[in-house]
Amino acid sequence: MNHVYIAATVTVLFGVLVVLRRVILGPTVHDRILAVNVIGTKTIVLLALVGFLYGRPGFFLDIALAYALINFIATIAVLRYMERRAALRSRGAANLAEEDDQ
Amino acid sequence: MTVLEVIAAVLVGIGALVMLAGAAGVLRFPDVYTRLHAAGKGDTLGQALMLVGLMLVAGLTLVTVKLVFIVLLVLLLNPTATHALARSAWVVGIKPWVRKDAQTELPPEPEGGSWKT
Amino acid sequence: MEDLILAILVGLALAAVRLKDLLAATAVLGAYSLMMAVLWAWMNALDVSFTEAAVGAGISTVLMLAAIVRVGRRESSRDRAPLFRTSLGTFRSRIKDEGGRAAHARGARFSAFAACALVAVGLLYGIPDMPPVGSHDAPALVHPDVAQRYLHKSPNREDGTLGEVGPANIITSVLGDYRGYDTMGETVVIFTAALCVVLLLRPAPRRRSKDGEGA
Amino acid sequence: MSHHTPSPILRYVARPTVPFIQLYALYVLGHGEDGPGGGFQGGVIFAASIVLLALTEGWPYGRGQLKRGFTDALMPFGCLVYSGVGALCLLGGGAFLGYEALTTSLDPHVRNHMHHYGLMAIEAGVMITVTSSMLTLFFEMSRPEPGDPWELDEEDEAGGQHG
Repeated sequence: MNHVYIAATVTVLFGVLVVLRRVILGPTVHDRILAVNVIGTKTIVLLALVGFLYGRPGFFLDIALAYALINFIATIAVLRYMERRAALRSRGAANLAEEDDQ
Repeated sequence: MTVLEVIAAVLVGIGALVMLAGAAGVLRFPDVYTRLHAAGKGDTLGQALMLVGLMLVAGLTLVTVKLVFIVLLVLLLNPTATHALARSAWVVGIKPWVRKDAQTELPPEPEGGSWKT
Repeated sequence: MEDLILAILVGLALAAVRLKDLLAATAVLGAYSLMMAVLWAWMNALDVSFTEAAVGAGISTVLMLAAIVRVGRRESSRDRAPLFRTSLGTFRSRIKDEGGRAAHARGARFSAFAACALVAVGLLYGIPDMPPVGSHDAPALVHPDVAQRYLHKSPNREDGTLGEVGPANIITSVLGDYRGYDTMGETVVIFTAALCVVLLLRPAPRRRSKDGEGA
Repeated sequence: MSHHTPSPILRYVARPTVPFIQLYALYVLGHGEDGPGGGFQGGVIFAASIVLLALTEGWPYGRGQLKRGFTDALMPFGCLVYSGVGALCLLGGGAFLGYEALTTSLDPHVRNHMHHYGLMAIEAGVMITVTSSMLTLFFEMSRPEPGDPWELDEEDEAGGQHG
């Protein structure tokens, strides 16, 4: 069974490496957030796999559970921030508007 | 290896491949909205498959309970995050990708934002 | 395996430094923490991994966002005058810059670079003296009053013999008991940080005459 | 649909999730003796849950439910719990934070239990301080500007979906 875990871990890590390209390339912030979110999901699986690999999954799953929650909150925080910016711009709030232009 | 372990190994393997396919989609698709499809579906399904496979290995223990919690939580939160991402992209004004020869009309601009490619 | 994780970490770190958009950089740092936690878990440092998960990926992302709300989203190009690479665009902007602004930024960047390089050299110089990871004759592990005592004397044994502290998680015993003073200091430090933010950012309380709390 | 308010889907998902996160934070606090976790991690997760609530429900909710004075008072209160346990140990005739001094019994098992309770108490103190400090940091740093749509006020509520 350990071979399966190791193979799956390497596969998922390779997936992270692939998504990493999207994090670096962008082009928009949403692409990056999306990629980071994907990496977060993969991290949950990675932690579970490593836990089973080490033969004591209980503790590792605690961390994975925390991740599932935290990853969501971080994503939502970034998104709410961006929506707030867009709303501010549409209302013509002068103090923030000009910074968002490329 | 018992039969259960073989099934678990198959599930974990399929899950890993699905996640990899999702990752490839995130890299290869043309714009945010299409990439969201790859990420939202591929990852959610992939992790569910893999963790269900791990459940089979763990048997009826506290570990399985934790795994069930994680799977349910991700099944709930991941699509929500994907939805929020798509909505935020729309609100900020990211233009959906259309094929060059397509006759599709773009939907009207969201209020307050201008199309940005 | 560690090599793969480390490669991902280096990639993320470079991306975070290169990005001009602070918002994107924050997201990238979140991913960095995620991978860092996997690395800690891989090294069996579960408590560290947990802290990295909760603090690095969650709260610090949120707090950095809150800071970006205050300072604005783009790093200004003036702060990024290149150190070695010169392109036409930056050249133009330097001409446009009246006074010695760009030169000043260059100087600041150079001194920052020099400081970082100095620290890096010092750290690299120290590395050969350190025992390898997981070494069994590392000084902290061999010393009878440090790791040996924590490992062998602190937890309660399954056969009923009582340890010095009790909990199965030795890290909790170290934090709460052997190093209890330090943890108290840490708690006070967190309190102090929040207090400073309150003192700096909270507007002075208004008189009650208007609508209650001044938001 | 006004896009100044968060999406209703987000709100309906986040709302039932928050108590679950808080329960999990308490689990992390209590579980710190056997596995990874403890006051610091639990406190951060608890704070994150309230931040999620503030992000999806808007500021009056986060503020109305959570008085500023309350978090302000909790910050030093956590430190006080920590050092108070230490001081109690001093009163019991032991060393500062020497939890055995909390009991007069000489039975080693009772003394060992006192250790346990002392550790729990200080972890709870750490959690209180960490939670309230993180919330204060977040709320103070991202206080809504005047005219900020993040303040979900009545007009936004009426224009958007029902709350």
